[in-house]
Amino acid sequence: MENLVSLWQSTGLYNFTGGQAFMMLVGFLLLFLAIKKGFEPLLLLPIGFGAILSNIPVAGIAEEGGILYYLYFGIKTGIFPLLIFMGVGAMTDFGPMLANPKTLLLGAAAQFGIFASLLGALALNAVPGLEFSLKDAAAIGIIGGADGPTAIYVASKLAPDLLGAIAVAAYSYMALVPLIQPPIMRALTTEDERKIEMQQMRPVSRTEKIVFPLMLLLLSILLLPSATPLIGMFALGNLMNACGVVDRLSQTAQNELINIVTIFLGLAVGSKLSAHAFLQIETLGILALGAVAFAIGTASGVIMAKIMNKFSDTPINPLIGAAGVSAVPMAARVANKLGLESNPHNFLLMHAMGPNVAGVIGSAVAAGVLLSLVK
Amino acid sequence: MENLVSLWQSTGLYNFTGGQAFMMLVGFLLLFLAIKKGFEPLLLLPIGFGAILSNIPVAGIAEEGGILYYLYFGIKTGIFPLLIFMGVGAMTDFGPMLANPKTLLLGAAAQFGIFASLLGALALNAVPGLEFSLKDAAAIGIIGGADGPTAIYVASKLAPDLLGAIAVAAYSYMALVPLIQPPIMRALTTEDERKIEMQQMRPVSRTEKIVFPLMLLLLSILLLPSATPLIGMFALGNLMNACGVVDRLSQTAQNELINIVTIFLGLAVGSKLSAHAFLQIETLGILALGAVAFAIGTASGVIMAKIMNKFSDTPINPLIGAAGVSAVPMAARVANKLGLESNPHNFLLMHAMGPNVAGVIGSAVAAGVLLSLVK
Amino acid sequence: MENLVSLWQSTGLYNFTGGQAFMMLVGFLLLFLAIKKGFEPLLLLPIGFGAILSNIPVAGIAEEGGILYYLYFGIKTGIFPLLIFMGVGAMTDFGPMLANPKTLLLGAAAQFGIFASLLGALALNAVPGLEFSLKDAAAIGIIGGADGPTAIYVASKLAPDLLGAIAVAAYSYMALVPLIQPPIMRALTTEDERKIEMQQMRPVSRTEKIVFPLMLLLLSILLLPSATPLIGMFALGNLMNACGVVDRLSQTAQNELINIVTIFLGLAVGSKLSAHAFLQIETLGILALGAVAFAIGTASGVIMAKIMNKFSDTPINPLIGAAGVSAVPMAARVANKLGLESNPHNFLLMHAMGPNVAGVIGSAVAAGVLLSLVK
Amino acid sequence: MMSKGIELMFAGMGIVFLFLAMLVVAINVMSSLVQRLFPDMPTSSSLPAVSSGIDKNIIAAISAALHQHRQKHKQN
Amino acid sequence: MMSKGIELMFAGMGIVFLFLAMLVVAINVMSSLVQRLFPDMPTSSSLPAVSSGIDKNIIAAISAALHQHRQKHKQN
Amino acid sequence: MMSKGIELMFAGMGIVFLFLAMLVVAINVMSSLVQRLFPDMPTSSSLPAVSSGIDKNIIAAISAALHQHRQKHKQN
Ligand code: NA
Ligand code: NA
Ligand code: NA
Repeated sequence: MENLVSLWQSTGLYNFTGGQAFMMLVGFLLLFLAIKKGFEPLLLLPIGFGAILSNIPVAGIAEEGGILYYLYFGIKTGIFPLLIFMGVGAMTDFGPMLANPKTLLLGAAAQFGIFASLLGALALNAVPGLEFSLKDAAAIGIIGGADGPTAIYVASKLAPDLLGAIAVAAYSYMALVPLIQPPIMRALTTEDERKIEMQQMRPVSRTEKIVFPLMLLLLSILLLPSATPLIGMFALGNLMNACGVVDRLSQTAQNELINIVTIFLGLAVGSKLSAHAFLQIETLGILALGAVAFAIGTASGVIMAKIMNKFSDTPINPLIGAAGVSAVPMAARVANKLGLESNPHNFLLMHAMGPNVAGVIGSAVAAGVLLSLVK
Repeated sequence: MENLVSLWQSTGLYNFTGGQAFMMLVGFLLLFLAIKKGFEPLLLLPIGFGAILSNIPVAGIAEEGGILYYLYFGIKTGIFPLLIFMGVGAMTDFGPMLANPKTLLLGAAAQFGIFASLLGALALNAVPGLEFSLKDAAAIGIIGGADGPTAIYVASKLAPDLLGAIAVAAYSYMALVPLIQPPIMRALTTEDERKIEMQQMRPVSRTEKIVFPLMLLLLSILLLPSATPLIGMFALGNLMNACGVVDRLSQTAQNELINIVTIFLGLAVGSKLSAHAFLQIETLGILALGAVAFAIGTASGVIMAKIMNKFSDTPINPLIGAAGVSAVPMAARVANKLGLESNPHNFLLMHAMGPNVAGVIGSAVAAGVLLSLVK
Repeated sequence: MENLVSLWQSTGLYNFTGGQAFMMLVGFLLLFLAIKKGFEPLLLLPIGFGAILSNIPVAGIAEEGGILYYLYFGIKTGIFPLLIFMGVGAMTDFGPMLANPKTLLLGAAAQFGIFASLLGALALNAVPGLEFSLKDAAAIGIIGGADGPTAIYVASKLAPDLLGAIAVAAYSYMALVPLIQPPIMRALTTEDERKIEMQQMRPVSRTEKIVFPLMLLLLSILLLPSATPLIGMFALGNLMNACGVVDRLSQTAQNELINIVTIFLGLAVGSKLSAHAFLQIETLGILALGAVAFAIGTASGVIMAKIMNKFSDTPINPLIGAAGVSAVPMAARVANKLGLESNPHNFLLMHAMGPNVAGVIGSAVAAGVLLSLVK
Repeated sequence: MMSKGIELMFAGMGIVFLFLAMLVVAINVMSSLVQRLFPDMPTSSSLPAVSSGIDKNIIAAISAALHQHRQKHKQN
Repeated sequence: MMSKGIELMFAGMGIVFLFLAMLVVAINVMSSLVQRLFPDMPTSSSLPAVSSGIDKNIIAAISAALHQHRQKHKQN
Repeated sequence: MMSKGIELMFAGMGIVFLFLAMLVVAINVMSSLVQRLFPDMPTSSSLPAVSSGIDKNIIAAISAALHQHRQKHKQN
């Protein structure tokens, strides 16, 4: 009898708090978005599952002694996002960008979304009940970088309490790129601009691809050391792939290693989706600002491409500017799709890959600025 | 000369204790069973090797500074058994169980072995020299769950000193399922019962397979949060596999990740096979009780199946009840083999897979009960 | 404005020290050797990259909070070199050695390089400014073992400050084996000796290959427990491969696991290439002694083979003695190449693989001696 | 302690049966709901084929090889 | 704090543009240097084919199979 | 310290030789025992082929493809 009472008092039903139940619903919603809607399932499925596990009453899976507690060390130390960034580096082909380096400027322009939403977060402090510190604002702004590991790395350093919301916003909006970007791109370009065909790219030699990651790292060392953890691991992965002499390491970095770390990282991010941290008015602000960041980043990229098209010898289709936000490769695919709609012979995919991978560099640089100036 | 003396005094020959030598023999015996007899080699080979390494005099491989000492953290924190359970989840197909859900009750009945041997352990306290606490008894009982990671997880929480013996017993008896079960199954069934053919199963849709792990997790959250670490990681693996959108994660979970963790887990379990902990009369008790647990679990499953056959519309071959102990997939194969002996056209394998995977859930639930009530 | 000043003061340009710049050049040199010259790229590429990352001013990637700081724990605890040794064990075929066990003595003789350079290091203390302790000397000597993980394991225990230089020397000289060895081998042998053809080897049964790693471990346990961490993990890998019943573990050990650990180990070794530790006159001594060690090891192996050829019933080509240094499989290939030069029908590769893998055992034994006697 | 063990046994087996029985009910409800609401194609084999990617490569390679082969045959 | 944010925005976008613009210059210099000094074959596809090892196996297997096949045909 | 080093050299080389010589003896004893007691088939190649699983797939696929191919030829 005593046993039965003690059992009943140990059930989830007895111990549930409203907040836990709500966060579990959020977890199930993320699973639904991942599985049924195909929203970045590789990350949102483990994040959603982690959210459910960490909000189970009594079990304490995200508290000391629980598996999610230990996995979180991988984020706290920065190891997980950096290893993922290394794997992404190994998967990235800088060929299109090297063939047309001026597209790097599109990847720069699109980072305006980061700083605009940083300002937006500070402006939201005017709303009673919202209180974002400069660190919080910077961590929120990085959502506009449209790069998951960068966002998680920066948020874990500047605002660990907001990590869950920021990661969820970052990956959700990356999945929503095909919905968010097209209307903005259409609004800012004319039919004629969207029809612009671009010249075929020159082939890029293997030597250039080997030298580039080292050059990128060197520039970052000289100018912005605070960005070197991110850019360094990215360059390492890219070099391992490009050099061709350590294929077994490169393959492992972009397959088994990144898969293992993705599972762990997702679960650990999910463990930060606690009612206490997530069920705040701040979260609504973060979600709103994230959407703003993506929209402004897209717009800045397109406008920059229009300006460059004016001054460039070779034609530049403004649509590829939108790919500058990163969100590789969805943003490039969106640019390609809109290009094909206006001109069925216009394949922009490769041209958009240049600004697309430039956007990854751009947001890592922006992350370095934030990590170095926001204290 | 001094050097030579110091060298001689640092040899294993000089420093061996009888206990270490004996435990090393146990380690070699496990290797023999694994390699020559095919006893669960994936686990018993690393466990046996770990037993040898940890009993080497002077070297201190299982003491602070040694590799086995560090690997043991993966068990202490529960990370290793839970990751293995996730991989097992990804390898598990709940199709046969979902097609015939009442076979879940067979997986429930077979857990009686757990509680019977728990009682047996307490009864053995009457033997002078044996002293099992309630925690010890619970950890011993879980051997009857016939599930390696569950046994290791529970033992590491309730009775870490007995972990080595319990893990060895669990895996050894799982390997012995083809010897232990048939006589019991034959004794409890008539030839006619063994001849019973079962109806072909309905196909199960992908949606059902996706919803099931979430439902299982939800039920466990509501009723038995203490089982959610195990059931949660199992459900995560199963969902990753069933949903079809994160195949690369699912493949890694059931291949490279589970392989890496298996090596580490085996070695770490072996490090608990020290003379001090293993060469106790308790170990004999554990080995005896483990056999009892398997036998009783098998019998309960068969009897439950006979009862269900009486009351069911569709015929149920009592042999598949024995598969309820889990020990996937050997127990199901044993049921299939005995069925074929009596009726060469009777393929029970798929029908036995239902109770077989139900047994995994059953023992995880029983583990949750023990972890929540035994303090 | 303040921001700009603070930014300028946070650039690498502002903060660089000469030592860091120099060490970064060393890192780039290692990358060049790895990629363009094919010097052991699997290790030297991550080591070189780690050297660059750890010498970035301000970023602190190798200090507490940085990723390289955490990765270094894998070396400090011995886990990384031991896991690599396990993978190497799984890749090693002892067949040729078992078919002709007396070649083991060649693997013994070649370890003379280790002790000769140990003496050399002590002798160098006569040079003003150089001060090697006995531990330092032992760690330097182990370069002569021509085995990466063994060198890293011993150096991490005896002289962690010299770890970077020792690892770089070990891997560099292993890559230089095709340049270092041939002149020595030619000088010590006559054309007639190099022409000696060896008898075809008997086939080796699977049982022998299964028993051998256990026998090796047992001997090491009895005589030299201090070598058992190395020899144990090596034997584990070898047994997993030879036994044939845990293929999935063996494959993971020699592919994904060793790849992951190689990336981490390389980066962590690189993190010890700090200006402070590397820019010492000691480093020049280490590089010089490493070359001496390789040369003496090669010579001892060849001379031993000449002696054995005198007293053996079956002919022994002295060239295979050089393979006794280990550096698997380059040293065996060098022997094969020189054999073919003198006698185009003389395929020594398989005959040289015996002493080659014996050299791995020999240096692990020597490592055990050093770890047990040098305190 | 023995009495505590017996109590544990009853509580334990009770919960195990209760849990799995509720799961039976839940599965039956879920299956009928799913079959009514999402009558998607049932999959008889459950595990997604591991080597599907490889198989595609193989098939492509074979097709190409056979094509070449046939071309050569024609030339003869 | 707002003014600090605006300052941050200007500094940040400035550095991002400066950095990527310098990278543009660096790439142009590097590419022209590389093309002059190491005029190696350009690779149009950049990622080394993942399954090249497997493909070789496949090709070898197919060649062998086709060879056998042809031999048999000859015999007929 | 030099004398300690020399002592270490003798002890070290002694043990290395002793160890490996004992291993030679042990191997010889072991091999003759194994050959007498377990005269199983010797394996000339030692490493279990890594890609055996794949090869089987390939071979199966090729066989199937060739079979189809032959069927078609017959129809012509
Ligand atoms: Na970006
Ligand atoms: Na069970
Ligand atoms: Na060696």
